[in-house]
Amino acid sequence: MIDKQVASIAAALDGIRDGATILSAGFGAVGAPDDLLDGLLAKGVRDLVVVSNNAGSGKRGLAALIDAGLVRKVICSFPRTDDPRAFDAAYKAGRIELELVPQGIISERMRCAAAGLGGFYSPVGVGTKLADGKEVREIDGKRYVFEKPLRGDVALLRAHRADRWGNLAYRKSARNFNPVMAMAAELTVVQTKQMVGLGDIDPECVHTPGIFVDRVVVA
Amino acid sequence: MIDKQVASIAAALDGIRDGATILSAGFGAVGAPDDLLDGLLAKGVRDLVVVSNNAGSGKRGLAALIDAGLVRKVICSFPRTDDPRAFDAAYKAGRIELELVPQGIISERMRCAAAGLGGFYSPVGVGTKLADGKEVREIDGKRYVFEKPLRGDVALLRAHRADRWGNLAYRKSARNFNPVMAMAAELTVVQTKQMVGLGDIDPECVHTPGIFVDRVVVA
Amino acid sequence: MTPLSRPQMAWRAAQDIDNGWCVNLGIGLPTMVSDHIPPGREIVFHSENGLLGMGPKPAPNEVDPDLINAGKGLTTLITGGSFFHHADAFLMIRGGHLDLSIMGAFEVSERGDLANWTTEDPNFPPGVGGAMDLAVGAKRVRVLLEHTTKDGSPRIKAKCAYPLTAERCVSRIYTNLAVIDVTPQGLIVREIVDGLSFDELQQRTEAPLKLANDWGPLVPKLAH
Amino acid sequence: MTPLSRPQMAWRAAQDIDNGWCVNLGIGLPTMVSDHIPPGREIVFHSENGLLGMGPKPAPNEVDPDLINAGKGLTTLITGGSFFHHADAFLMIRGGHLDLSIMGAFEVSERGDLANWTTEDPNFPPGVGGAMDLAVGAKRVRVLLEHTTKDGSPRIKAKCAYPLTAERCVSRIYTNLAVIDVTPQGLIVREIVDGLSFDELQQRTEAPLKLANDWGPLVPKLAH
Repeated sequence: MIDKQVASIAAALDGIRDGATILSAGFGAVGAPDDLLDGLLAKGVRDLVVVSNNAGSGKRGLAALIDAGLVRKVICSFPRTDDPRAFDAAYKAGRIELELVPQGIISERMRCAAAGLGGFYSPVGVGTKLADGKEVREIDGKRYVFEKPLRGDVALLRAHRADRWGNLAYRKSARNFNPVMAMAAELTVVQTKQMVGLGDIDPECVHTPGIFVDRVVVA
Repeated sequence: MIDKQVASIAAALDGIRDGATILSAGFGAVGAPDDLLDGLLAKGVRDLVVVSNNAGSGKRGLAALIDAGLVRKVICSFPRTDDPRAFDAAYKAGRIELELVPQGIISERMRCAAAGLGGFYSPVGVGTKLADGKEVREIDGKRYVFEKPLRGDVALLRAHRADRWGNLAYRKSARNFNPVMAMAAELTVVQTKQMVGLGDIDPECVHTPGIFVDRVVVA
Repeated sequence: MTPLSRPQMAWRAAQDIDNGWCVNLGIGLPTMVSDHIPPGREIVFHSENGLLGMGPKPAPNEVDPDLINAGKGLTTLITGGSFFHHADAFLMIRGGHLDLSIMGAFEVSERGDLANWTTEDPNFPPGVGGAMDLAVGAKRVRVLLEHTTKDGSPRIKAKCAYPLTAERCVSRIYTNLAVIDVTPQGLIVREIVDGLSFDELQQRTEAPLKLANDWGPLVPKLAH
Repeated sequence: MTPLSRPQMAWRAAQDIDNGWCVNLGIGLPTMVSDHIPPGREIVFHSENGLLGMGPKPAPNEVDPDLINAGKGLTTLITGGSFFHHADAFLMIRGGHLDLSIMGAFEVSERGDLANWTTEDPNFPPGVGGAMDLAVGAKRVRVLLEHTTKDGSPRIKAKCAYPLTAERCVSRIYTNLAVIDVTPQGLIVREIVDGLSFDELQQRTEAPLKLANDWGPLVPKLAH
């Protein structure tokens, strides 16, 4: 019998180590795994590299991890949010590294890792500062930048519903980075409000098949 | 008002020309656009390049196009089926060209085109005959083959349900190549048994958003 | 001479959107464009966090915290809309599936280079968001910007001074003074606000302009 | 000495599948493996046309023409299963998300090279299907094959004579005579059918074999 549900946030985060690369889902606050991020804070793992669209807002979640000095580097497209004080302070103090990646290239690089590919040629950023130091290649008369796969040690997700196989369904725009990050990490951990019976998620509408999911916790 | 439904197979295929590259969906007979393929036969366009997982079975669909001498080349992973006489005869007679591509690389190359990328590095086929003549590159200690995007002039699909925006839902394993091919062609044409009202396909379960679809015909 | 207000600029850009187009509107002023679509045209708005068919802001009783737009404001989905994940949202952008992207800009160059992501202000960390993806990916890129900076310096330049978002991507420029096309023959002025001469427009523009044979007045049919 | 029957070979391979694994079974003999999963283990079968949770053949009243497997035979979906498109099906394969791929083989080499896609028969066009993707992508690749050809030639070779499917990909070999692991130390024999000596097995094998310290008899608990 397969049962990926674990009993606590601590159990869901078991084994995550200092220096881990964390894929943290969500777009702004929507679809973000706040309880799992709070759990990371409580756990106190440090020297983290966090991949996320933004770099935290307010005082919870990713912002709290940054405030506590646990994040070494953020890989994101747009660090600032409506309340960016945690990241701004760390950035100004030189306490955090920023790798800025065009938004679509973050998810495409993660998908590339998920799909077992070695890299791809992207038209995005050609002729700009964000292509500095990257290989540029002309293919069929058009210039592209070489982008490498981006893999996480851990993906932290938030789903609307989950079952014991780890099949997931998201709700509205909370889907965002969740399905891509689910596929791109060694360990994929999900918080969900609702565990449902196997088969309750329509097989035609499973947004993330359980093959990509390791642990589910209700939170 | 947007209305992508057209009245006839002929209208659905309007403008398709000799020499076109046709992405023909389906896995075996399931999810294959037989009525659209019959329409191509009736139209008599020739010198076609057809991308499909198989190379036709029996006497209908792709097999009939091949029998009629309208197909110059097939790009597929596995030409033979339970009744492969059309392709076998053309192949033995030297009347048709075969480009054999590992099955997952067919869909990945189409997705690459759909995503606006210039190519990708694949681990599949390294050290085999199917990598002959292809660029091989070592990335982080592993060898990869360079694969280029595969784009169609036309994609021919079969959906279970469609609406006037071209939103599509497929049924069970008939989904297969349909969503990928929908994204990878200049002109995407769909046959469906059932037109439904806008909104009747759950927004959480649209398998192919209408942005990828140009024409829908009931057949 | 009365320059267009910001809503009037958005109104003007909206007039050029054809029925059936899939359109992405950038954060800020471009968002207003959706308020001015001419009646009878059905437009599908795309949001890079994973929506097609984005509707207007929700009424108080429609608010759903799981339904936001790329600017992280609350939004709605119209009938026919759909949800998808982020990599698919950007496949749509990068793969040329959007008919139009409308963005704001700091500067545009004569050949259509766009600078709209950073002013390199050392007080803030830079952010790029989806601007570079949209600039290279959409079938058409049109920009909305004030014709000059607050101190009167031109923002349509021979060469952008700010870091580029993408090269040769902009095809049409809407300012508070004019509508200008970027063409292989250079910048062609299509419309100028009443009371401003071509020469006066050129004085406010660093890049050389040409006046279209069929140019006309830029008259917003919307109160200032 | 009685070599294993084909169902017995499938039975043997099934014993090594752990609870919870996602497994792809190749066309032909490997398909039979799913009939012999030990009780109490929940296994998720993957099919490259876009299914997870593939079940047994349908009963006559369950037949659905839209539900087929990679061999194009009718199949079923068990509770918890899901459908997805072809590029996602192969992302699962190539990206290392499958715990196990079991395929048939014409030949396997000492270092785990696999040849199973073409014998270069000039009478038929070649076909590769998903074999190359599975061979490089799954976490584990195990093969099922008769130990020798019909005329007694070895199929476990120093070097494959047929065109390769992938290099160094096979980790375990199930034949009708033995179970053999491919390791950095070479081919290690884990089990041999009763009545066949190690030397006799080596005579039927081109590549050099080593006998594991803890080797045992290969005893199928399934009627011949």
